[in-house]
Amino acid sequence: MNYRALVIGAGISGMQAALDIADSGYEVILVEKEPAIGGHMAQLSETFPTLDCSQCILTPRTVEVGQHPNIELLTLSEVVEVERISADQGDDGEGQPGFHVRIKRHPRYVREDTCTACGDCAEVCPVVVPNEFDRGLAARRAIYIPSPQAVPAVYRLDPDACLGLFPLACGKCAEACEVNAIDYDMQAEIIEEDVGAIIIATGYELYQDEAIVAYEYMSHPNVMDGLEFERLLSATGPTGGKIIRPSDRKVPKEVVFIQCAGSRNPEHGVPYCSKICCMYTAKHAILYKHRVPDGQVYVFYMDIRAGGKGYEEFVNRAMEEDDTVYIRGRVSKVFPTDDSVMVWGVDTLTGRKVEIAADLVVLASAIIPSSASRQIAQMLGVEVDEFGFYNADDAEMTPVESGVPGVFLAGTGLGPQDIPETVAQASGAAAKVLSRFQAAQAEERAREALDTSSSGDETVEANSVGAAARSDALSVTEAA
Amino acid sequence: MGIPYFPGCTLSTKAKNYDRSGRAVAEALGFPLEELPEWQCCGATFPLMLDDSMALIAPTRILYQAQQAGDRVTTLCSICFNVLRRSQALLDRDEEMLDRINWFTEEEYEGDVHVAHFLEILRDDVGWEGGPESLAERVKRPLTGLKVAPYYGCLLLRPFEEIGLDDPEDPHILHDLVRALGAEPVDFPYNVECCGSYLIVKEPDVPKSLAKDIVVSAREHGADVIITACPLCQFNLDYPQRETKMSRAGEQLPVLYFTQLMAVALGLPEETWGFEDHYVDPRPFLARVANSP
Amino acid sequence: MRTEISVKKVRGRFVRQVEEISGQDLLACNQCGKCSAGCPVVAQMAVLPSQVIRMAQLGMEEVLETNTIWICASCLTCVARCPKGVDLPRLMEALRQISLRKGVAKLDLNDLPEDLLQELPQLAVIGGCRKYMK
Amino acid sequence: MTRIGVFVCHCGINIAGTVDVQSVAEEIGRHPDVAFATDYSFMCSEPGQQLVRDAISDHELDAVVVAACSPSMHEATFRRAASSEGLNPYRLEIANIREQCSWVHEHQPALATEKAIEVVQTVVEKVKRDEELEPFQFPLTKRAMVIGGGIAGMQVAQDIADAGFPVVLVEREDHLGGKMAQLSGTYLNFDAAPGLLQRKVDRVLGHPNIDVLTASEVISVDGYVGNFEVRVAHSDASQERAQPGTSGVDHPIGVGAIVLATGWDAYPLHRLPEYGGGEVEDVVDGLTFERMLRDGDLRRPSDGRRPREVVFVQCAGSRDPEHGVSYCSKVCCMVVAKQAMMFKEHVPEGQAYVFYIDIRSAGKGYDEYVQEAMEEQDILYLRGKVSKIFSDGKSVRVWGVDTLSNQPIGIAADLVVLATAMLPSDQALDIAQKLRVSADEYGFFSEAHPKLRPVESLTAGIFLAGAAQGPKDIPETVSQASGAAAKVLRLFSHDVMTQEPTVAYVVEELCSGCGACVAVCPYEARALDPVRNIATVNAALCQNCGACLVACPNKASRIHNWTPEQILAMADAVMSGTAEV
Repeated sequence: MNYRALVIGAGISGMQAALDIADSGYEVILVEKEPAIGGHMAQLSETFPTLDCSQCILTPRTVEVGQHPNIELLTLSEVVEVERISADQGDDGEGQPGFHVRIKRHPRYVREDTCTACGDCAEVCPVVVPNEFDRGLAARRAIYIPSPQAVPAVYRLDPDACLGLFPLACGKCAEACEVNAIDYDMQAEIIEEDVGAIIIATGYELYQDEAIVAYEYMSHPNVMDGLEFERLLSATGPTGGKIIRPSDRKVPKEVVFIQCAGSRNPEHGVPYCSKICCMYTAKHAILYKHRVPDGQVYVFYMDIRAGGKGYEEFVNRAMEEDDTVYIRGRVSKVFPTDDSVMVWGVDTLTGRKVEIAADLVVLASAIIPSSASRQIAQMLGVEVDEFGFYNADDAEMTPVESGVPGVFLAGTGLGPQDIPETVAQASGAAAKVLSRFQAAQAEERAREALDTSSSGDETVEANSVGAAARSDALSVTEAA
Repeated sequence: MGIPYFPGCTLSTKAKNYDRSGRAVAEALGFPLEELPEWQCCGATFPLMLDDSMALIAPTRILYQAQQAGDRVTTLCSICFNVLRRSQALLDRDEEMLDRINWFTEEEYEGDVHVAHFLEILRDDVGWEGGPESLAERVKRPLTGLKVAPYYGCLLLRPFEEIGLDDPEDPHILHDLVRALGAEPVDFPYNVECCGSYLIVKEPDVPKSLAKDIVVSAREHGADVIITACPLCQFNLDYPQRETKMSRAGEQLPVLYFTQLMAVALGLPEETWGFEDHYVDPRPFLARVANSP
Repeated sequence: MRTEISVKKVRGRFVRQVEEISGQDLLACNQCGKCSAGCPVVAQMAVLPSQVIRMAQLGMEEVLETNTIWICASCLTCVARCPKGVDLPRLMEALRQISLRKGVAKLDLNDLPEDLLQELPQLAVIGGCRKYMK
Repeated sequence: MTRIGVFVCHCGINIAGTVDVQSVAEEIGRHPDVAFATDYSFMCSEPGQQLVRDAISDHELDAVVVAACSPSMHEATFRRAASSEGLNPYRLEIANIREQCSWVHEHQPALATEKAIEVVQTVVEKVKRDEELEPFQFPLTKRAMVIGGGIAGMQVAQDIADAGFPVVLVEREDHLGGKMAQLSGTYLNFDAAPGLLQRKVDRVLGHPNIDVLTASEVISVDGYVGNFEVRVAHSDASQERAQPGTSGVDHPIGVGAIVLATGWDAYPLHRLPEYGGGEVEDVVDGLTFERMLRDGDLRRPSDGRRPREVVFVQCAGSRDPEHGVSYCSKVCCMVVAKQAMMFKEHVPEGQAYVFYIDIRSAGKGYDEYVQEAMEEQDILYLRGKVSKIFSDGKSVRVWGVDTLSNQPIGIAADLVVLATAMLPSDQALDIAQKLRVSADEYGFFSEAHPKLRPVESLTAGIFLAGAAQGPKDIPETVSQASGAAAKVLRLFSHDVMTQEPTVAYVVEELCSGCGACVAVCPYEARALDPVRNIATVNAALCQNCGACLVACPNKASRIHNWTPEQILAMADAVMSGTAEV
């Protein structure tokens, strides 16, 4: 067996799984389709329920991943083909098969080992397009780095936005680059690797369809989704953390949050609950009030789902300390007014229809699986549900096993879940890989050592060394 | 040794039988009630608004009057007890308020009179059973066979944080008393449900329907008699039985003050019982007990 | 009819008045309804006790028109069981006070049947006057 | 003569936007011990690191200061780079001029520059006096102990054992399976769950690498990560152990890692007096109802009648900071939906009612599951908390409310099931004390970081799994338990433990053996050598806190590379100001 693992997706769950495996001494190939790692967590302002700055707790991880000697990081890359390879010689009937994978690495047009991220290229680039990292709330150039803390800290040339590569139409960036890192002739390459296990951690996207189009999402600038609001809140975001509404850059004073925007809506959206919105909406309410103390927050909800350590207390804090008015009921209609938007909803507790003239509306849009999930699932023989979330073999008893030997699952690709659950689960998937590798290695060693000594000796030796080293501590114990 | 006593308005007028039986019982148990030389109405409701301290003046003045007499004061009426105990708790935690009231009244209430309900003195000073001086030992005429439904109502128990007399959901102080008197306490689910209180003056139908639920429940659980510690509960439970269909013989339940039951059990003279002031005459029910040796 | 909600209502004068007189944080209530479930006089109320808080949370002054605030007998069953420690009787009192201070009187002793008035314990009359009259 | 190199990072505009990095480099370059000073846009980038490496050889540097971000970010990065050029890594120090300077003095660039210079000067004084050190290494026992044999503990044990490492699984009861063994079924596997659990139990019992100690409890724990000593007592001596060879109470068991999977206990019924808890026979808790379902023939306790009207009350004790616990117990909404459906399976003509505040069915397929309970099984959900439950002799009266129709509700039920709160196991606090792990106010073990380190305790080598850390359902528990196993496997992938050498040590000639350091050490890293009568330091336990330095009357306690001389020199550098360099 090949004792290397492939991790698909370098969001928080893919990174966690990769680090757990790599720290245990095995090589990991970490494939990420975006130009930088960190996933959605890198976009968040602060995290519930402790309000830790997301970037601050994430960057050490991204740096660690970027520098780990056992992690080969392939950004702008996707797995295009996976071939099951038969078991090595000496395998038992069940087999410990490995995989032969082909990874397509898209050209960055900037050499990763040369670029110093000085930014001279972007300064001279004449093309301005919306910045995906800021969810379109700010602009970037055709050559850009997604965020200042991006890992790898390397610029990327966006071939779709660039004035023209073939034939070269502009070339200003290459002229500006002192270290000659820009290579317009860079081609996509296919990297072939053999691995012994695969973890799929492809994450989520936000729903952008019918159910929220009805709430004027996409048509009104002052209606945005949760990730956009995260960028507004973020100190490294387009406004430096200042809350202003897009239409006229005024500070919004009446802010309506609509939960279950697309979720729990089998007719027009998705039937499932997206699980994390209740908590991040409470967080948004709190953070908004910290920035706009004289503002008022309203939250339309169906059920407040605050199951988790300190979560209930966190929602209570949003209500009691930050005066968030929770309104139990759905919003029926959002429509533009002269000033901003009107929200028509209901308060099922008084039985009254309510209307709020909102300055800003934030939708807690449904979590949907990454668009690549079906294709990846098909490639690996993993089942997906009707929405494209991967199915575990048995969601209860084997929640991180895919049913395909050697293929494991982690994170929101399995279904909506929050960061701690994702991180624990990613470690869980890593455990399966480690068990698989270590068991196979032990077996190999046992076979090799068959002639001379028994495999048990090693353990005995380790233990006796341990016992000797404990004598200090032991004497303290006896005295106590 | 005597104990300073605040009777309150109702016990001086409409509920004289409560006052009389209470004094007789206390005397017999060796702690005669010493009525405060000067007192006025407590206000009958503990003020629940925070922006008006006028309503605290009356209870504070009573506490001041009690302070002249000793370090504690007792009441029989649950409502007076509630008002005084809560006022005391408030003044205890809010020194500023205490100063302000003292400034209004030009009296120096120092803020540490203990307000004890009569039941508390029975429980803590006399004791129910066991000791030679305990209540059970003083009983001359055990109420054997009598099934008594203790009705606690609201203000004797709530709010627990300030009253702290007994478990607000599952109280037992009156149960213990009944047991000490040789009778059998009847547990019934309505024993902490409200009687309707002062709604009697505005929506008389409300207490009437509540009384029905309470009395019927007690009867269904086999009670011969209901006891209470509150003159308003007593009235609200007793008065409607006069006119409703509950008044049919056999369906009525007399509503007594616990002190009346004690007076019987302790073998005190009949004039201390005060049974004549009831709408449902308790005498037939108690006849067999009272007449037993 | 839609009920208009805005910061002028939910953090408006009425809400602040209610919070100040009652000493309660209205938004601490998460509308579990336990108060309504246990209220002994709920049968006579046009809106539930929990709805009274709800209306107050939303700054709906028409809560003063409900009979609920006058039916409440301050028996304290609700606050004894409230999971969030919201003192609903104090809130009811605040609403009554706001009404009474506007000159609304809910009780005229002359309306009472003479026979009842003769029989009533003093504290019922005093309590009634305190709750229903300025 | 020391030859120090100083490298000042711009960190893009993060530092350079506020601090004049060139003048910091220039100023510090005048220090007599600084042989080379420069600035660069991103020191942590590969070219930046190369700059450091080149300078070490070109300028024969014997110490390096990198003025950049917090050492928690990149100290390891630069120390790696330095050692690749043969410099002892402990002769490289980070001066934090970002978090502690440029970020907090954004609006005072001139003062920030001045401060940055002083910060770098102090670190130059420190690094000048740094010793060359080597990390400590000590042996590692590659055996794990898992405390708690419920689904969490079994999963951890299995994952570690599958990787080939021995595991000792300690369970207080005389059987494995924990609370899951008491369930009639689960919401995902319904009545197949008990069979699946049994398979897992069999697998654990039959695993050659797992040593199961049932009816056993942990008596004491000593030692530290890699080398714990655990004493376990058998509460029932007749219990046969699955495997001979592991020591019991007489001989401590040596393990390198411990996983706490002590699970949960149900909130006691008697703490719910208004619900007739403990008083009314036909008011039962969820686990009792599970047992009734498992018995097959559903009968109510009081008179053995088949219950037709069953009321489920959620949040019994949960979400009640006034009387119960403030947190949400997370699993009850789904458990109740399952129980109501199972009830309907047993009693098809029956009716189930569920009182709730919020339906918290967040999880894959969960919301759909509750919808099914409502739509297919006609289970009536009523939004409101129940206020009072009592027996009227015949039935159990439930007083509730429906806040949506605004009606007070009364139900004469045959049986009431309370979804009582999940509390941590009653042994949790005791275990927390013995293992010196922290727990929250309720007794749930605290994780090292709520977001990113959810399965690690704050004590090295001790990990957390399952409901012992906080309420969670079986799927979450199982994946989290595997997560805890990964941490153990990661630890066991090394052959020795290494520890930073910057720990306390004793200058033996100065030590009088007074024991002051032993008394103050919070980590039990200090002891007295009874023969030589001097204090000793267990380097593996020392956390470098400095308490012993303060306590020692003879200045015999010191910490490597944090000596009083260094600290005073740093203080002098600050006090002397910028101009005097």
